[in-house]
Amino acid sequence: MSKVISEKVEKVEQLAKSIYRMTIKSAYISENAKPGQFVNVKCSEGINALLRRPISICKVDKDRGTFDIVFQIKGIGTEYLAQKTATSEVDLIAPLGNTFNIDAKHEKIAVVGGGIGIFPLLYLLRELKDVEKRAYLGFRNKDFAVLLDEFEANCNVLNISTDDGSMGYKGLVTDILENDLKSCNFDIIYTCGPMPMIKRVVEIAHKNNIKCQVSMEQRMGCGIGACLVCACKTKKEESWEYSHVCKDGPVFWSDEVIFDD
Amino acid sequence: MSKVISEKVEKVEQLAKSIYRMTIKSAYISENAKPGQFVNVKCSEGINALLRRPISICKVDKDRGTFDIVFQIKGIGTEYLAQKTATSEVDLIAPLGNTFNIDAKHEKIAVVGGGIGIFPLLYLLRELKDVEKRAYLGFRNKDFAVLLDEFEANCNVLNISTDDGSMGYKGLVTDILENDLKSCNFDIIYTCGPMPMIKRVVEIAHKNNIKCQVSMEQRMGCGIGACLVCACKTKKEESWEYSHVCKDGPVFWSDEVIFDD
Amino acid sequence: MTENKPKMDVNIGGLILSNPVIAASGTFGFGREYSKYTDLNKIGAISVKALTLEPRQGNKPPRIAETPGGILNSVGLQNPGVRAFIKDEIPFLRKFDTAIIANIAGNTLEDYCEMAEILSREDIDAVELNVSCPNVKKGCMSFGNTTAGITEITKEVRKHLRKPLIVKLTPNVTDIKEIALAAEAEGADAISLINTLYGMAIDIHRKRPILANNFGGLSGPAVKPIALRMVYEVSKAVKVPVIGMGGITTGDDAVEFMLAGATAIMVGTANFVNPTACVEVEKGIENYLSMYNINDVNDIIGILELN
Amino acid sequence: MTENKPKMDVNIGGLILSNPVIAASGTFGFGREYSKYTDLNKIGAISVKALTLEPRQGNKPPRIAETPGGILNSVGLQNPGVRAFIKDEIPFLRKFDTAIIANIAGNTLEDYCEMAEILSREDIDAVELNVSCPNVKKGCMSFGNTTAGITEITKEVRKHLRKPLIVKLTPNVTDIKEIALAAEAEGADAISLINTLYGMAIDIHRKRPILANNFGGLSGPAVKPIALRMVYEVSKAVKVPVIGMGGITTGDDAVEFMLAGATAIMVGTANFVNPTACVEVEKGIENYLSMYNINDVNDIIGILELN
Ligand SMILES: Cc1cc2nc3c(=O)[nH]c(=O)nc-3n(C[C@H](O)[C@H](O)[C@H](O)COP(=O)(O)OP(=O)(O)OC[C@H]3O[C@@H](n4cnc5c(N)ncnc54)[C@H](O)[C@@H]3O)c2cc1C
Ligand SMILES: Cc1cc2nc3c(=O)[nH]c(=O)nc-3n(C[C@H](O)[C@H](O)[C@H](O)COP(=O)(O)OP(=O)(O)OC[C@H]3O[C@@H](n4cnc5c(N)ncnc54)[C@H](O)[C@@H]3O)c2cc1C
Ligand SMILES: Cc1cc2nc3c(=O)[nH]c(=O)nc-3n(C[C@H](O)[C@H](O)[C@H](O)COP(=O)(O)O)c2cc1C
Ligand SMILES: Cc1cc2nc3c(=O)[nH]c(=O)nc-3n(C[C@H](O)[C@H](O)[C@H](O)COP(=O)(O)O)c2cc1C
Ligand code: FES
Ligand code: FES
Repeated sequence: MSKVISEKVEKVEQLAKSIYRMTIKSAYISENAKPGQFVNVKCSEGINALLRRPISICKVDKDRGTFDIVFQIKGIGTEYLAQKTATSEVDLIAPLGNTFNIDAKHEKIAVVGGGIGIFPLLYLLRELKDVEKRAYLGFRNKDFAVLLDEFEANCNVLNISTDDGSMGYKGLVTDILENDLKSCNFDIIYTCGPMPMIKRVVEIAHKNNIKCQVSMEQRMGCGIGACLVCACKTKKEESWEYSHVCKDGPVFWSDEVIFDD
Repeated sequence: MSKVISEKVEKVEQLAKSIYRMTIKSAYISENAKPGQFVNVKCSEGINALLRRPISICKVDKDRGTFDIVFQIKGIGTEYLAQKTATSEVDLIAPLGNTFNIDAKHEKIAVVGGGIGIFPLLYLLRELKDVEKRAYLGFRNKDFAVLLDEFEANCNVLNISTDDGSMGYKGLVTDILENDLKSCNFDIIYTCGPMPMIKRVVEIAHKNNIKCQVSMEQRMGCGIGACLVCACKTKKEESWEYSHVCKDGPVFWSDEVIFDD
Repeated sequence: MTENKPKMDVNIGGLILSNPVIAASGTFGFGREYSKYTDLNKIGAISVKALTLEPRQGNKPPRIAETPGGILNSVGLQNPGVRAFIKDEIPFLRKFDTAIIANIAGNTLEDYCEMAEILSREDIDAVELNVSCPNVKKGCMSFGNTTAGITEITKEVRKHLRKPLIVKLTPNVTDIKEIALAAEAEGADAISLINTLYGMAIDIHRKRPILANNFGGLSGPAVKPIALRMVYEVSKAVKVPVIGMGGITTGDDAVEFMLAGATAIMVGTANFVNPTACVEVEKGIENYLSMYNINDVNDIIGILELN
Repeated sequence: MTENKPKMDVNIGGLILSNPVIAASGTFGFGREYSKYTDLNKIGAISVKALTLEPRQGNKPPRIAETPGGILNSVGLQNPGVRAFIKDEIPFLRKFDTAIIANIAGNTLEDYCEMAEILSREDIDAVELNVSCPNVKKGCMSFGNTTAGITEITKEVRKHLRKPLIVKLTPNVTDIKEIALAAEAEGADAISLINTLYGMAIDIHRKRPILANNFGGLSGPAVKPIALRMVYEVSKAVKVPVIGMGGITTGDDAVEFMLAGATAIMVGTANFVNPTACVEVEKGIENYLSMYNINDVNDIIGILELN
């Protein structure tokens, strides 16, 4: 059950040139959140950034009653958010959306993330226990590669690629995945990131008969399933329909989604 | 000569429930300002309060290179301004407008102020040396009566009235003025405040053949004389014209202004 | 103060609302989602997401773009169709003490008439004719921007509808009064306005419009002064009640519209930012009335005096 | 980078501007006040405050109201008259390397024609026909919102004007393309748009409109999506150059309008907030061009692709 709730910021940390981590005190959200879910956060006073911004939950600390979001500055909303300090409050609707499928039968899992798509995957990795976990992360260049130590600590194998080769493999992270799949298998792949990456991951998963979940992004209005703007094309019987990322997602099974929009 | 200039806030102090004093570091403004002038200050980031707000200069400290503004919270702009702290910057166009007429020949002067109109008058009083100065200040009630010690320190006689009698004389401040005029005279009266008060002061001054300057308020766009929105009806030869408060004012001679708009 | 609570009910062409605040069509779904955040019993009415005769999937995403003080949307009438609404949504909404306004949109005149027939038999309180949706290629838009179009559709729907009829106007016209008068002449019981203003936003890096549909409808605080002027003009021109909307976010905004002549008001975009917006707007109107010791909200309708 | 400065000059119906940024009429006076804060030589042109045949005092104050993301104004054409402009202002403006556009407004067709005759003999670069000022009771507004009106005034003024003729359109119409085509057909060398949107703001405590004139024209960021859509529609419809405006505050905003089809753009309300806005917008356009290695600003005009 999500709530409209105003919570205290505990810490804001700059992780990279344009990437920030915000730790927020919230007994309610830390108690109720699950991996894959997001918060819809008001990013200004007044009408400056009118709509709330959806940001994935990246970490939850139930003991301390806090959770983290990590975000990259893209425009006025995230810019404002980055200026918050330890004394600020944030106005949230949270937790929102569905969650990644976590199944005790999965013994070996992979997460494939790109850019800002890595943050919900890190939350997922943290919550997956007693499983073999591999992470495949792609970045534009090393300046965008953040939280690697935390990924390291929460998976068995960490693979990194950058577009320009400034860190790890030079090229697509899906190349590493594809290569690994020659010698190993996964019960499920979870992916989140830029659309071309997602499409390629889904292709690879389907070719290898691996279950796959994708976390989708779409511009949102209400964030709670009422305004119908965050459409995502999904299969329905013989045909298709527009599901909604904020309510039916953000997580979809890869074979539900139709990637032709 | 006015400038667009971003300056550091030195201090923000709450003087009353809704009234704040802001001290701003500015060598340029403290060097160039004169009594009667105002600053046009940006009161938000982005489009929240789109237009700048005009606020009178209330004090200048040339030695320390600072000046003060005092403002009452009325709406979104002043509300935002009140949230500034010692680390903030303010974006100003200043100093703007013309100045009160200060003449060595004036031996005895009066200022008559109401509400937020008292602040430019305090600056004037501070700058008038070797003159007998009387101040007449009217407030809604004692909660709005601020800076009285500073008025006290900068004039010879201070008269206070409130609408509800919660401080000083109960009634119109112009009643005190009128009564005083039976026994004393002034070379000039300066006035600033609500329109009914201004009109009454002008009436009294004219009846008593005393020179009078009024500082006018009007909603502004540019603040520099270009957009022509801040109209004030003034005499012109046999007829009238619309002068502009930001450029031709805010200070006008009482016999220039036509008070029928 | 509870005993001094002002009288808040208003009469919209025979339909009595417990208070003048209505959730605007398309911004509140069928109330389900918002019922988790706010008390639907405290809202005068809900105008549901536009219904079409058959289910519609709507436009490609992105369907929304933020603009200064506003949003553009191009949902394109995604909805489950009027029959699914009757089956699945009316029973849910009827659990609450709020009026149900069915907002309908059609491709053809026949669509509108058929929906009017169908809905006349159902447990709803009024029908709002959406003749002004800018986000579909054919159909409702074209009826809304000429007096001939509005005359035709109002006249025909009126024949088939046995419920109060609210005609919702598009602001994308030269003379809104003329359109409103035409709707009134053909039997509209109330006029609601404004729908969204037709607009566009561009992604300068992709060199393409942000919305997949290229154009969309502007709503939110940015449009308030235009909406208010139109509500004033229309309520001076017609005798039927006017429902005002466009950028209403606070009780004070709502009071502006009521002073200008609106008998009720709708809250749209504000719901996205604040799921309890409707209830807060209602509370804000009450506060205004209390401040001036007015004990009936009807006493502020249209009392604006021009300078 | 100085040697790689992109080519910024554009051609507005024969008038070559050193860059596409123009100060919008009514927001920049006659350039005098802004010359203290910004370098007028860096602005492509200045469209001066609307001129009338005789001096005008304009409307009562308040003449401005802030609205969400915008402003309403009702200046009502205060100006010293066309003759005082010629005598006092042209010599001042000519000291700068910026084109002079004389924005004219009349009560009657004859007023417009007489001003066109007078200005044809003077040292100005173009005339902008203000047929769309919402703030005067009679006169220019009525020409601007019908094709018949725009046809008549453009045709007549064209006969008297021996300078490039820019016709400025009002957005308060159902079909802006139709109006633009009428102006083009009668010999307009360029179309500028949008003028302000007709609106209103209310002081709920005084129960009166904020503007003494009751209604006013909306401008500023709030109107940008509407302006952009109209600029796109008009520039697709006409062959003459289009000058786009409405809410432009940054270089990126200007680029949106140019991608949508504007050959030049005007900056209005933004000047009030930031007296150096025009120059910053110009710089911002240059930055955009540099980012994408485009060496002629003309190469971005109208290249928007629809989705
Ligand atoms: C479910 C979900 C989870 C997300 N999680 C994260 C995260 O953990 N970290 C992170 O950095 N970003 C995340 N994003 C993307 C983030 O929402 C956008 O980067 C952000 O909204 C941009 O806002 P802005 O004001 O900075 O940019 P602007 O471009 O000024 O935003 C303008 C408008 O477009 C919307 N918008 C712009 N880009 C996106 C986008 N990529 N997705 C959705 N809406 C967008 C904004 O919400 C706003 O309404 C997530 C998006 C979704 C849908
Ligand atoms: C020359 C001059 C000097 C002033 N000096 C002072 C001062 O020293 N201290 C002080 O507290 N106030 C002063 N004021 C009034 C002050 O400008 C307004 O109270 C302030 O602009 C209100 O802004 P807001 O956003 O809080 O209110 P809002 O009502 O939200 O403002 C909305 C719009 O109306 C304008 N506006 C509202 N009230 C006024 C007003 N009374 N005068 C001019 N514009 C107004 C605002 O500037 C803004 O554009 C002065 C005004 C003028 C013209
Ligand atoms: C996302 C969205 C969807 C909308 N869908 C509809 C609709 O289906 N039918 C309708 O009549 N109006 C629709 N509207 C218009 C609103 O009902 C309302 O007229 C408009 O948004 C202005 O009000 P606001 O500024 O308070 O949002 C929609 C508006 C938005 C923002
Ligand atoms: C205070 C003010 C005065 C204006 N006066 C005129 C005018 O005299 N003639 C004219 O054609 N447009 C006038 N306009 C309209 C602007 O030129 C411009 O079309 C409009 O403001 C939209 O641009 P903006 O959003 O950048 O301000 C005026 C606008 C403002 C704000
Ligand atoms: S954002 Fe409103 S339905 Fe998803
Ligand atoms: S505020 Fe623009 S002329 Fe005075």
